Amino acid sequence: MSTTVPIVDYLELGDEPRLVAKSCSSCGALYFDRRNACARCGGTDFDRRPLAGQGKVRTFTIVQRAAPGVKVPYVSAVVDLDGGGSVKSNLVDVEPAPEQVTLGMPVRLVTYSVGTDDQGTEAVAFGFAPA
Amino acid sequence: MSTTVPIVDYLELGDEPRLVAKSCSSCGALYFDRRNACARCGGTDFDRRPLAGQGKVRTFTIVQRAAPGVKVPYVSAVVDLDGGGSVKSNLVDVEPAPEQVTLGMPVRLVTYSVGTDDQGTEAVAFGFAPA
Amino acid sequence: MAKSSDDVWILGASMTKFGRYPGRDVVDLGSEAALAALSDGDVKIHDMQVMAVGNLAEAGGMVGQRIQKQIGQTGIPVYNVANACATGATAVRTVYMAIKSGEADMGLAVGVEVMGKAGLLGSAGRSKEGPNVYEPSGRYGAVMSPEGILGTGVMPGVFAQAGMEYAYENDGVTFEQFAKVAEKNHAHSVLNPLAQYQKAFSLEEIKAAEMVAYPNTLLMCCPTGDGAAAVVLVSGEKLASLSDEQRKRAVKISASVLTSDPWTERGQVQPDVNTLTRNAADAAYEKAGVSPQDLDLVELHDCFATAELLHYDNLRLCEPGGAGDFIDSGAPRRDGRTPVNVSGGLISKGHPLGATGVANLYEVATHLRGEAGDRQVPEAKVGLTHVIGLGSACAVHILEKAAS
Amino acid sequence: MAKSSDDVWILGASMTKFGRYPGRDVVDLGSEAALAALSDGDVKIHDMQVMAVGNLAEAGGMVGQRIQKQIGQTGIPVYNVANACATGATAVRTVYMAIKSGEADMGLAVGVEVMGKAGLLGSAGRSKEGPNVYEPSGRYGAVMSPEGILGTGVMPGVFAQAGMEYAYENDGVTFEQFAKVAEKNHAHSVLNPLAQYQKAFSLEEIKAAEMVAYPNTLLMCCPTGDGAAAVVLVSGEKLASLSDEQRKRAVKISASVLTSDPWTERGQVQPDVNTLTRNAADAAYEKAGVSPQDLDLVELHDCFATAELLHYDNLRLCEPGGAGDFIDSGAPRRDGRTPVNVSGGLISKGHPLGATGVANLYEVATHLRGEAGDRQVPEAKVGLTHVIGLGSACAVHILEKAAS
Ligand SMILES: [Zn+2]
Ligand SMILES: [Zn+2]
Repeated sequence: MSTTVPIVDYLELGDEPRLVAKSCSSCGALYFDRRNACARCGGTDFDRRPLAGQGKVRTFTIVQRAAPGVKVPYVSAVVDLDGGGSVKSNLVDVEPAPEQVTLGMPVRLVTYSVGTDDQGTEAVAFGFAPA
Repeated sequence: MSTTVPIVDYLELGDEPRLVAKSCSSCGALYFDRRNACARCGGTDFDRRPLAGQGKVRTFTIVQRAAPGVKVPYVSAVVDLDGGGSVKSNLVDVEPAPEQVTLGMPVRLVTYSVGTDDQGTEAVAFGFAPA
Repeated sequence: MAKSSDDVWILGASMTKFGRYPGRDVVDLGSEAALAALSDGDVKIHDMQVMAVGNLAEAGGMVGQRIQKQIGQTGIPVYNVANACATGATAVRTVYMAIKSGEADMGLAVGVEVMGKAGLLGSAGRSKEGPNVYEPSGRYGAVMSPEGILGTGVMPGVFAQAGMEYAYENDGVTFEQFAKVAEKNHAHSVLNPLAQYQKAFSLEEIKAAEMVAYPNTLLMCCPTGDGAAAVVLVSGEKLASLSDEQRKRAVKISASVLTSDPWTERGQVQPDVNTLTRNAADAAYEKAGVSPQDLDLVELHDCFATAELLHYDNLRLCEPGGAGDFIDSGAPRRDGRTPVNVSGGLISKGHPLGATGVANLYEVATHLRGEAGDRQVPEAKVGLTHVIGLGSACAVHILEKAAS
Repeated sequence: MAKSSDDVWILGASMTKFGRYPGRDVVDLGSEAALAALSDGDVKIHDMQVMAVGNLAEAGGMVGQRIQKQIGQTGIPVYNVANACATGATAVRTVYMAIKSGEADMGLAVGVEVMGKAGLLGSAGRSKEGPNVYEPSGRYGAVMSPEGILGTGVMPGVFAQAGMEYAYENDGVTFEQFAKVAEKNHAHSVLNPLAQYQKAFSLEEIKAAEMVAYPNTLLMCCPTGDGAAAVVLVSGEKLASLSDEQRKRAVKISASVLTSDPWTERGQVQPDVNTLTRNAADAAYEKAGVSPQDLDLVELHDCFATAELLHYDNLRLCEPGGAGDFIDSGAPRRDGRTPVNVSGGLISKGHPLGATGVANLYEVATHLRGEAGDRQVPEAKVGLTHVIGLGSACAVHILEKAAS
């Protein structure tokens, strides 16, 4: 029996994996990191807000040269999620070539394993595939 | 046949080891390090100036706790050399105890081996012993 | 143009040639630039009442005082500052504020960096020591470095994405247009003896070079290198007491602005390099009473070709959304309407991080003095410098030739 | 005491308890202090027009902007500064200059450090990787680390030697007199809930503690620790527009001075911690129109007991050469003539490097406001803060209670 852990804590695993942001209770600004206060309005209360699993590619690059240990090439992209929230991740199931990626193209959240540690725990990452 | 190298370049080895300072040609300020200009007057010309091998202890401490790799206890001191120049080094041939070191006590320059590298080169350091 | 006593002026300026200096440290290069700037301004370190030094690699290492210990320990206040790639400009602003506040009438700002062969790719590798056990850590509870898995956060990719975002918002900017920026800057650098590289490349060579992060090829990315630059600043009141020759060569700082990035929707995942640049530029234009059309030359932060293109728009050098047309038109070439990066820019002149924000003041000041030799922009009277560091900090300075 | 519009005031001040905070980073602690200082001044981050942040361990790491991203990204200029143990005070001075220069009327200065269990002994060991071949390197052409061979250059020893030099020049200061300084500060800390340690020790315990570098025993050396402090500064003109309550609690900065060490004969081998402190103090007294006799309390840089003793003399708190007598007389005790380090000082309150120079402003301001609780110095109206960082930088501030 193996256990899984999300690569970052704003990825929620389960039957339908999803991204969950912290939403400022005062102004609605969305964050993914541990917060001390809201960078927009200064508020200190936050609500959990699950985000949509669909969105559009706002920008991308194809990384061909990287630090040792980072596998290239890959497509990095910023995705504007339907209903609010922007997130950065790799595009998957896409050939890493400029003509294969279109600005504005619709994508959907997917998850996949990125490794297993010495205790058998599997790390799960997210990416976006063409919708 | 072994060769020797001084621990720092302002120590000149030979029959009578001595410390050699850089002296500002304009104002006479003394330095031990590689210089870009004079910190006192801004001059950029320097002469070599050998310093005396005798002096007096201006201040000291007895170091009992140090980073790993530094042998304790030892006596660190600043010595005012006769005729000019102040230098910092260990006091040697002195028991590392407060009552054994006197502020103002006369000392003389001595040299000793502090190691041999993989090519057989011996590093020579300097210190000060009671005169 | 009155020499108001409220203004702050550049009295002396210098930069070392950018390049690789094995065996020389941050103190050697910083001292060389500092001494040259003092000599250029015909003043001495003993005339300085404040000093600020920008260096990133040894930001906590008292670089300012170490330089003082080499060129003159006079007891004046020293500020060691850091602001990513805006570090050098931040040092300049610190001296500027000291003069504006009345605490000093003359001061020295130095920017210096020794990078050796360090790359801009970071070291995000997932090599591990000891047993490998996933433990959430940091502000995102990450169990491993997300670089290359959750996209990229290192510079070539970040600025590539910034360029593609501009393309998305403005109905397409082509790979070729981005490449033209690099072609221009490499061509400019041929005339700059202080540039790290002085080699022209054809558009085809640039496009065919190894891809780093699409659309930036290797020839569209700044190199790493070592170097330093320094300026001596003086109050208008003090300047009035100096020699004719000093006053004639003095360059007025008509605006000096530093900004950080305000909150934006996507800023946490894709650094917004635009808003803080627009804010800085708009404030600088207003303060100087100068419009973008008045600029005779601009040195802007082309860490990557994509970045320069964005900043045409951010600095209002082109019509809104028209950065692609702007490069196509030839306007930013040395003989164009608004010459941009006639020094060769970061892409070819080099980018020793802490030095960059001072070196671009040196470049513009040199043109305003009419001392830029082969690369001189004729009749240059007003220029703008811009740097941006991720994190973020942006500095914009507007310089004007002394009325003679 | 007129609220001249030229003056700069402390509107809000805060510090975290100093100690060990595993799991909290520099941004957490800096944010906590910043938010508390804003709240203390009854203002918001959106009211700030400039921000300066002092941190040493991540001096090149955009700590200021990272704190902004947690508490409010408003686009204002951020200065990340470093000046050894005077880092926090340098951040304060930077905001002070921004206000003095007219660029801002309100600003935030934060000092923060996360040291964990890092020691003050450095890592000068001569462990080698690969083959061991002597190669002269660095500015002294050294073939190995000279630490422990050519004397000591790390802090406990440097400040021990500074103390013994004072003893030499002033006909003997005894081990017991140095130890009394630590006895006093540990005793003071018992009343300060924000101190890292709140434990009194007898003179005998202090003298018998493990010797670190004679004459400083372990109980005469500051601990390492984590913490942050912040102040909100405001111009006199802006302050006049704020509420009665804000004005009543505001504390005037009557002098703010930063110095570096001028050239002295022995400075290259034994850092001269005296001249720059004397220069800073003398300039501050002159600027504030205050004499040492006017001081109701002093927070000075007692990184080691030997250092505090020297600074009695450097700050003119005692007769020249009379620092030993001064501690013997009880004058620097909380109930003495010139209470020194009633917070417990670095020795007991703790010394998170970047935070220290801001925390001592918090301490003095708290007494001037009459809000120091059990450790309150009665009727405190004027106070002085002092920090010194090796390398070197010294900051002195003189604070005065608002006329009510
Ligand atoms: Zn909010
Ligand atoms: Zn000289």
